Amino acid sequence: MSEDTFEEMGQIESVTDRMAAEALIVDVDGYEGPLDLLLTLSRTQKVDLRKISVLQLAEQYLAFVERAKALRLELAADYLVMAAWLAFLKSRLLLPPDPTEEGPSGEELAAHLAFQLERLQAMREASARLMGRDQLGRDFFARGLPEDVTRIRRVQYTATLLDLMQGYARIRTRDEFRPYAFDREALFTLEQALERMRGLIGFAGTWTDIASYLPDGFTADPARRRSATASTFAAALELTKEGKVELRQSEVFAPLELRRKG
Amino acid sequence: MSDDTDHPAPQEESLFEAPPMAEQERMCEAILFATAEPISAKEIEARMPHGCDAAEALVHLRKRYEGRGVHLVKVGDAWAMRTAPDLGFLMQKETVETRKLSRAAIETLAIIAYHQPVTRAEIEEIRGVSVSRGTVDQLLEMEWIRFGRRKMTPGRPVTFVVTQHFLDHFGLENARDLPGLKELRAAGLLENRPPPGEMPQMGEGDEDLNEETEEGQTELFED
Amino acid sequence: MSDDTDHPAPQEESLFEAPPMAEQERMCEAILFATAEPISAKEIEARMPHGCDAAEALVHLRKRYEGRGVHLVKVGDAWAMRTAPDLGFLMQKETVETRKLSRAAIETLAIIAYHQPVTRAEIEEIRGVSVSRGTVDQLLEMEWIRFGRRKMTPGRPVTFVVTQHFLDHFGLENARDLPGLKELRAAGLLENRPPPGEMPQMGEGDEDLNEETEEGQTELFED
Repeated sequence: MSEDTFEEMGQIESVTDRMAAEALIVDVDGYEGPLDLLLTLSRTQKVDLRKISVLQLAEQYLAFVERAKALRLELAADYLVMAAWLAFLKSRLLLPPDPTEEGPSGEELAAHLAFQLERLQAMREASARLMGRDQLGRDFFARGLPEDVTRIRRVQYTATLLDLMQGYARIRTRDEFRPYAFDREALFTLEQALERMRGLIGFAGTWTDIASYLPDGFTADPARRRSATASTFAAALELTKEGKVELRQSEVFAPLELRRKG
Repeated sequence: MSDDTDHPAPQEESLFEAPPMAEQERMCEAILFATAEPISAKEIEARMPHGCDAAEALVHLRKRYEGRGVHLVKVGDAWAMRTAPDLGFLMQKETVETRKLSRAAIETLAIIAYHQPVTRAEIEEIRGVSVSRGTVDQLLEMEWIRFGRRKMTPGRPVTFVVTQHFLDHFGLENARDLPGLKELRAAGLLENRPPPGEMPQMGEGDEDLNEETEEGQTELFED
Repeated sequence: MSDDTDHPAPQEESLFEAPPMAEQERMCEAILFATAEPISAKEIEARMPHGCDAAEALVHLRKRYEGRGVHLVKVGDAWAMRTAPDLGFLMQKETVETRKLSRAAIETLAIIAYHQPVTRAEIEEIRGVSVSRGTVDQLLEMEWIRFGRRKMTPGRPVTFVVTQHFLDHFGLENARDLPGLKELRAAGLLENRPPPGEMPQMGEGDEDLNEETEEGQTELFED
């Protein structure tokens, strides 16, 4: 019925044109940005994208934006940015080049826009070709009945000669065997220092030399004193970091002084 | 017992000679039939007896399946058995309904495939719009794309590349086999031409997103 | 649609001639490969173009796969492709995990090595605890120990000795090469300081040794 009407009117051409024009406006949200819109508009020129008239395209785009405005359609900001830029490009293309002006010429800008459109078009075609390929699970298929690979875990036990000798020594010395280690008697560990200082800082209301925090028995022997000093210093830094104490030093190599905070 | 260890390796090798090539071919065939996912020659060889040459056996096997209902295809550096594409019409029952990809996702995928390794900014420059996070996530989730190396440009942006899974899905042996790749390259359409000054930059809105994804991804990079 | 039922079959057959048998074989092959379950000849035929004879094609296909890595097998009245049974070993992936021997096993082994030939009762006496059967079995299984001669004592108990395999593993020519305790200490490998209060059992030779090590350590420490 409706087909008949069209034929009778003999105006198919103008109807489709009109519908296309409306579609452009109504579907403004259907465009994926100004470049997509430009590409669609370029099709009306019906020429190779390499020979496209960017000037004509700019005019088409600006006309489109005008129409959209007339219809009070909300246009996203990037469409308006593109419109402004195309207006600028149009003026550059129309006016004779100004030799004093810096930056790329209107022709260069137009050429790049044409390149962008051609590249986008090429990617669209490529994606169509890609999706048109035979696809796994649609045109060709993987094994429907895969077999599981059973994993066999074999445990292999091992030991070294040292294990063996240590094992024997352990028995012969009734379990009191330890691998070689440093004598730790001359050591005052960080943990020990922290524990000791945590107990003492409660009394440190005034600035006190951290040397006074060395434990008894760790001051005479140089090795022991060195270890205790290092640990106490590290512990003082740790407590400072925790915000429990303050540290100060009046000059290089002067005694470090510590005070309870707050 | 003690004899074995006293003698050097050569004797051991002769004791365990590699099976004849026809037998190696059978073994590859069995392994490939058993697995649905592509499997590398190296992995196949690891499961075969000592001294086997999976790569050679696979060449023979591929030939044997030429023109058959099932083919041996190469997917990246892996191999898989797949039904011949011309027989797809018999398989309606096996067809798995794939999620319909949006136009944005398809285009993004194509751009990654043809321009890889490509940054998000480059994809946006080509499409002229910002790439939504969901699109990239969807492609990552489908395992069609993955993160590639960071680009040695300011900000060291991450790049995207297509996966073996992608190649498998589209029946490509190699990303170089993408349809029309040569022509596009010859036409200069795969070049990354910077826009001359004073051009509006496309799809800039996603700076924060880039930063977000950048963290924690380093581990994903090979090398 | 309605046309089909109006016209008799003969005409239809001439319109849609069945594909050649080789092609039918290909079709069966692809269907069998892709289906997740065994499938009957009837079902296969239902998916093939009109006029095909799946039963015959399957006979050809079965023959084609004879002796291959994959067989066409009949499962009830359905068909399926299966890897050849003799290649089942390829469907296994063996991983070897190395673990340290338990302390009990090491000690038992050490006693056997140092005291061989030694009976279970003697091992227990030296260790001060009973030796579990599992420990001995494990060492036997590893072929690090074996049964020696029976002891000429009441009950004629079996003894254990270490094997050649054991010597090989530990790089020893002879069990007598095992270093004695003194040597171990002299080599500085062992420290021998018991925790306080457990000195009584110590051998005499240990005292001076302690002093020795102590001196050495102090030096090290001061630098």
